Amino acid sequence: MKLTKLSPKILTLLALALLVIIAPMFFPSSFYYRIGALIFINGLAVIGLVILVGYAGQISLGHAGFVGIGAYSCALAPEHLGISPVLAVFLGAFLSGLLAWLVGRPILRLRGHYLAVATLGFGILIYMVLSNEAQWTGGPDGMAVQATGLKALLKSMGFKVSASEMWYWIAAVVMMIGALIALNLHTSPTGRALRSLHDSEVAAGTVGVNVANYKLSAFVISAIYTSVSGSELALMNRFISPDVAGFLHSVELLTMTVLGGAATVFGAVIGAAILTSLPQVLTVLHDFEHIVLGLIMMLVMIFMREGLVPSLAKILRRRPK
Amino acid sequence: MTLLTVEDLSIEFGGLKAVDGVNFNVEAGKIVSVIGPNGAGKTTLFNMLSGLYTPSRGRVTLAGKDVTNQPPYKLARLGMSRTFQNLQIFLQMSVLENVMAGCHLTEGRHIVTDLLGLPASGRRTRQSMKDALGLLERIGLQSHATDEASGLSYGALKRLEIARALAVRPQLLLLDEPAAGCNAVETEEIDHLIAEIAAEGVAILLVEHDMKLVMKISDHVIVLDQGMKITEGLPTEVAQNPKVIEAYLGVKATEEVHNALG
Amino acid sequence: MTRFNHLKTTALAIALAGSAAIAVPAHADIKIGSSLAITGPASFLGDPEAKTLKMLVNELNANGGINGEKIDLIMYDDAADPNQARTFATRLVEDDEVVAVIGGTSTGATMAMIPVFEEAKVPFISLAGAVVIIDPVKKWVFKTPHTDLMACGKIFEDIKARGLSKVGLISGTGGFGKSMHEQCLSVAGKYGIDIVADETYGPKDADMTPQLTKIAGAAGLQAVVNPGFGQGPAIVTRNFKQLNIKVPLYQSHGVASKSFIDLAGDAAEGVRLPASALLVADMLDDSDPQKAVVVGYRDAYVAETGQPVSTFGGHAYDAFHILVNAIKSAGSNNPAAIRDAIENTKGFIGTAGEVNMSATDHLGLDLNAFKMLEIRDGDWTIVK
Amino acid sequence: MSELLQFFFSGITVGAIYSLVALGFIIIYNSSGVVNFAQGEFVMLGGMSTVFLFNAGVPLAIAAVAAILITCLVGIALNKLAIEPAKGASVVTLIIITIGASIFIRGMAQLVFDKQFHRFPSFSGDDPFLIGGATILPQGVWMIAGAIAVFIGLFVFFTYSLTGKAVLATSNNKLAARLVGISTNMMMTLSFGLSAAIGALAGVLVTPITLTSYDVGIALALKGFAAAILGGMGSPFGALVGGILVGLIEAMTAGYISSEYKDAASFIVILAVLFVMPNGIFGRSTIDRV
Repeated sequence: MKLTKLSPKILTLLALALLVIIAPMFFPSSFYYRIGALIFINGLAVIGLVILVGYAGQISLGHAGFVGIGAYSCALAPEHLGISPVLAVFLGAFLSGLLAWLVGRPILRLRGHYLAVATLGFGILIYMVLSNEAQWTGGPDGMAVQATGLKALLKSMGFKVSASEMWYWIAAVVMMIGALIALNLHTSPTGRALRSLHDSEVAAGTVGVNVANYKLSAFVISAIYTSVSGSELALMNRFISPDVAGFLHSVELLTMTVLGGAATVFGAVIGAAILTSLPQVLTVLHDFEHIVLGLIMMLVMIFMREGLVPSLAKILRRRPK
Repeated sequence: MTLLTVEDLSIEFGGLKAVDGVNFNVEAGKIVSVIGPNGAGKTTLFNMLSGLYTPSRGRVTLAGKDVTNQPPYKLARLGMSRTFQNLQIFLQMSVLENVMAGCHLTEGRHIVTDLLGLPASGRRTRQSMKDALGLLERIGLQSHATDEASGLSYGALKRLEIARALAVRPQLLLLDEPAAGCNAVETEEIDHLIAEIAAEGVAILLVEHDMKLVMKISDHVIVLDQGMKITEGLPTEVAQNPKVIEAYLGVKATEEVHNALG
Repeated sequence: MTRFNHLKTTALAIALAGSAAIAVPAHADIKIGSSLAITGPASFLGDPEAKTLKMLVNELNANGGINGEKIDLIMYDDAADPNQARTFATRLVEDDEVVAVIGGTSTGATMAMIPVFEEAKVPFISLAGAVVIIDPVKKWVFKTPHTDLMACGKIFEDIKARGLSKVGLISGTGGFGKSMHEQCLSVAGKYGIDIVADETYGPKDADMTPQLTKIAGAAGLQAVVNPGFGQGPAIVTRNFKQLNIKVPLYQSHGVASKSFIDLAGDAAEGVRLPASALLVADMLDDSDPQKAVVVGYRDAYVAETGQPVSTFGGHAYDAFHILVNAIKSAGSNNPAAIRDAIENTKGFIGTAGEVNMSATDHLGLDLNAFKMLEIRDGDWTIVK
Repeated sequence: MSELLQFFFSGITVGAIYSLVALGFIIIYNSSGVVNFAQGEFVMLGGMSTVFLFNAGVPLAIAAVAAILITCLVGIALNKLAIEPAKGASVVTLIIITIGASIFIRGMAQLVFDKQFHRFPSFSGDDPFLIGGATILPQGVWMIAGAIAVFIGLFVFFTYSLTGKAVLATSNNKLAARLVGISTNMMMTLSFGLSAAIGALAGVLVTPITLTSYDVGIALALKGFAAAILGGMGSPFGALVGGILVGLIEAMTAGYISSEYKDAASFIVILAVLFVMPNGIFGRSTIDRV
C-alpha cells in the first residue's frame, strides 16, 4: 500500500529542477535567461497564490499590492534606511506579512464576490499610494533601484555572467525553495486544515479548525511569497513602477494560478511559464495579440476548468486503459 | 452523568419560529434521537447546538460549561462533533485524508514546523495516518484509503463522515440522518456502528427518519413538531403517545412502528 | 505515473514557447528596434508613432535603403508597461541584436529600458516627454519630443506676457501629467508665477467639475494650466466651459492633435497650448525651413493612414530621420559609431524644430522650437 | 453652498454611470451567479458602435438603437459560446473566463474601430442648467434619468413579470426552476442579452460626457462591480444606490479632501461597509444549508 505522500513531492521538485537545468541548453540567446527568470519570479508569486486559492479556497484580486510592497521596499529601504537591497527583501516580506495580518482578518470574513471586491479595493489602495506619493516613489513613472552588488561580487570571484543569467539562477533557486515549502505544507497537518476549509468551511469548523485563523495564515503566507517575487523583480530590473501593484497584475497572477491548476505547485509554474512567455510568442501576431490571448484564456478555462496540469494529467492517465 | 443540557433554545428566521423553547438533556453513553415531521426544526436545532446558527434565546451547556454561541471549532475542542444531512465531505482529498483532517485537534497548530517540513511535522502526520487507518477499518473503508473521496458511494460517504467525526475524539456526537439514502445492509452497518460508539461512552444525539432504526437503538426519543418539543421519553412510550401519532406518525406509520417493535 | 506525465507536458510547453519565439524572421539588413505603447493607456500616442515608423521604413526601403542596405524594423508593443518594456529591450539587444532603438512611448517604459541600452551600448532615441530622460545626460540615450519642463516654461512665459501671475493647476495623475506637474511647480518661481490652486484627476475620470469648482474659488485666480494627456484634458476643457470660468485655460503639448479640438468642441475656443509647427503646417511662412518638412510628413501620413496627423507621430518621424542620417554619416552599422553621429546631429530640421545635439544636450531643441497656439473657430492659430 | 451643490451634481452624474454598469452586472448575476467582468466592454461597444455608425452618416437615434442591438447580440454570443459551455465551473474559473472575454472583445474593438478617443453630440445640446449657482449638463440629466428608468424597469421586471421571476428562480435553484418548466438556458440567454443592452445604453448615454475609446471598459467594470457589491449583489435598488454613493463619495472627496485620493476614498468606504455588512447595504445574508 503506497500511503506516504512523500514521493509526489520529490517528483515535483525533481521535475522542476530538471526543467530549470535543461531549459538553458535550448536558449538561442541570453535574452531567454530573462524570460526564464521572469517565469520563476512570477512562478514564486503564483505558488503563494496556490496556497491561498488552491489550498485554502480563497480568492484575491489584490495580491499585486504585495508585489508592490516587496518591490518598493527594495527600492526605498536602501535609499532611505541605508540597508542593503538584499536585506530589504526580508524587510519587504515582513511588511507584507504584517499588513496581510492586519487587514486579513476583517477581509477574509467575506466570501466569494464580496471577498473579490474587498481584496480588489485593498490592492488598489496600495497602488494609489505608490502612484500618488511621488516624492517617495517617483510616481507613475517609477524609480530606479540600487544594484545588489551581486554581479560585482561574482565577478570578483572570477565568475563572469550576464545579469540575465545570474537572475535566472537566483530566481530558480528562490522558486525551488518556495515550491519546497508549499509542498511541505500540502501534506502537513496545517495543509490539511487549509484544504479542508477549501471544500467545506462548516465541516472544517466541526473538526476543530479555527477557520478564520487558518484563512489568515494562508493570506499572510501568500502575501510573503508575492512580496519576495516583487523584490526579485525590482532587483533584477533595477527599476520599478507602480504598474506591478496594479489590478491588471493581480488578475495576471490569478490567471496564472488558475490556468495551470490552482491546487498544484507544478501547475502554478506551468501557468506562470505560459502567461509569461505568451506575450513574447504572440508578438508575431501583432494586432491579433490580444484576441488570441483572450481566446486562450477562455478556451483553457472552458475545456480544462481544473487548469492545464490536472486536466492534462487526467486525460493522459485515462488513455492507457 | 448529564453531558448536554439544552434549555429554552429558540431561533427565528424573519419572524418564523423555527425552533421554540426546546429543553432536553443527553447523558453520556446514551443514544438520544430527535424525530419529527419535515420542517419540524431538527436540523436547525443541530445547527444551533453545533454553533453554526446563533440562537435568539436559550442556553446550551456541554459538560457543565455554557457553550451557547460558541463557534464550531471551540465546541470541537470541548468534545462535540457532528455529521451533516447534506454531506460535507472534503471532496478534493483522498478518503484517508478526510479522516486525517478530523485528527486536527490532536495534531495541533504548528505552522512553521509544517512549512519547513521538520521531522515533527512528519511525525504528527504519521500518527494521524495511523489513527485514521484504524477508523477506516472500523467503518470498512480501509481498502479505499487512497481513493479520491468523490468516487465513493453515498452510503460510504455517510460512514466516512462518521469516521471523520470520530477522529475528533468526541464526548458527544451529533448524527444528522446517518442512514438516509442507505440500503438495508448499509443501514444495518450504521446501526451497529452507532451502538458500538455509544458503548464506548460517547453520547449520541441522532436525527433520523428511519423509524425502525430509531426505535431499535435509541435510549430516549425527543419529538419535535413545528419547532416545539411535543413530548419525550422511551421509544415505546413515545410511539404510544397519541399526540405524536396525531401530529406526526399518522395511521400508516403507526403500523410501521408497531411492526418494528413487533 | 502522473508525475511522468507532468514532465511530458512541460517539455511540450517549453518546445512550443521556444519554437514560436525562434520563428522571428532574421535578415542581414540593418536592424533597428522599437518598443512602443501600441496598445494600453498611451496607445493614442504609440499608435501614430508605430504607423509613422512603418511608413518611413517602407518608404526608405522602396528607395533603396541606406547605402544599398535595407532597414529591418523590429517592433514590439510594450503597452506602456515598464516591466514589459524592459523585457523587450533585453530581447532587442540580446536576441534581435539591433544596432539602435527608437521608442519608449511613455516615460516609465523609457526609464525602465535605459539601463539595458546603457549596459549593452546601443543608441536609444526615446519618444517620451519627461526631462529626466536626458537630464542628467546619459551617454546612449537621446530623445526628440520637447520636454515637459520646456512646455511649462513656454506656458508660463505666455501667461507672464499677458500680465498674469496667479495660476491654478489641474493635472492628470498619469505619468505624463504627474511629471509635468512637478516640472511646472519647480520652474513657477523662475517665471514669477504663483500657484494658487493645485488639483488632480484620474486617467479615466468622467467629470472634473469638483476640482475646477475648487480652483475657480481660489483667491485671485488668473489662469489655469492642465498638464495631462488622453481624454482628460478634453473633459477638463468642457467642464471649464460648463462652470463658466472666465480666466484663460492652457493645455499641454500632450493634447497636440486635431482630435482634441473635435472632442472638446466649442469649449476649446480660446484654449492655448505649446506645440510644434506640425499642427500649423499650412500657416508657416513659405520661407520657414520647417514648412517643407512638416507639410511633407503630414500629407504622407494622412495619405497612408487616413487619420489626422499628431505631434506624437512627428516625434517618431524626427527620431527616425536623426537615426538614418546618423547611420549614413557614420558609414557603418557599428552602434558606437551611430551613437557618436547622433550626438553630432546639427541643423536637422524636424517636425519639432531645428535639432542641434551635443555631448551635453541629447535633445537639441530650444524654446523657440515650440509655438504657442490658440484654438480659434475650431482650428489652430499661432500666437505671435 | 453652491459649491456643495456642484459637487452633488458631479457626484450623481458620475454615479449614474456606475449605477448603469452595476445594474448590468446584477442581471447576469441574478440569473447565473456569474460576475461578468466583460460588462464594461458592453458599455464600450455601445459607445464605439454609435460613434462609428454616426460618423458614417447614420442619424444619431438610429445609430444608438443599432449599437444597442449589436451589443445585445455580442452579449448573447458571449453566453452561448463561453458561459454555457462552462456550466458549473467555480467562481474563480468563471471570473477568468469573463476577463478573457473582455480582453478578446477589446482586441477585436481595436481592430474593427481604432485606438483614438471619440464622442458624438449631446442629445440636448451643451448649455448647462444653472441651479442655485451650480451647473449640470443636459446630458447629465439624461444619464441620471436613464439610470432611474433602467432601475424602475428592472424592478418591475423582477417583481411583477413572470419572466423576471423565472430569471430569479433560475439563479436560486436551477434544478427546481427546470422542474417547474422554466428553460434555464433561455433565461441565461435572455439575461445576457438584456445586460448587454443595458450596458450599451449606458455607453450611448455617457459617451457625450465621458468620451469613449476601445479601452474604457475595464475601469467602468471595476467601479460598477464595486458599486454593485456596495449596494448588495443582486438587488437592483442596491445597484442604483451603490453607484450613486460611489459617485458622491468621489465628488465630495475631490471637492473637500483630496482629488488625488478620491478613488481611494470610495474603496475605503466600500471596505468599511463590507466589514460591518458583509453582504452589502441591501444584500440578503446567506445561510449555510448543511
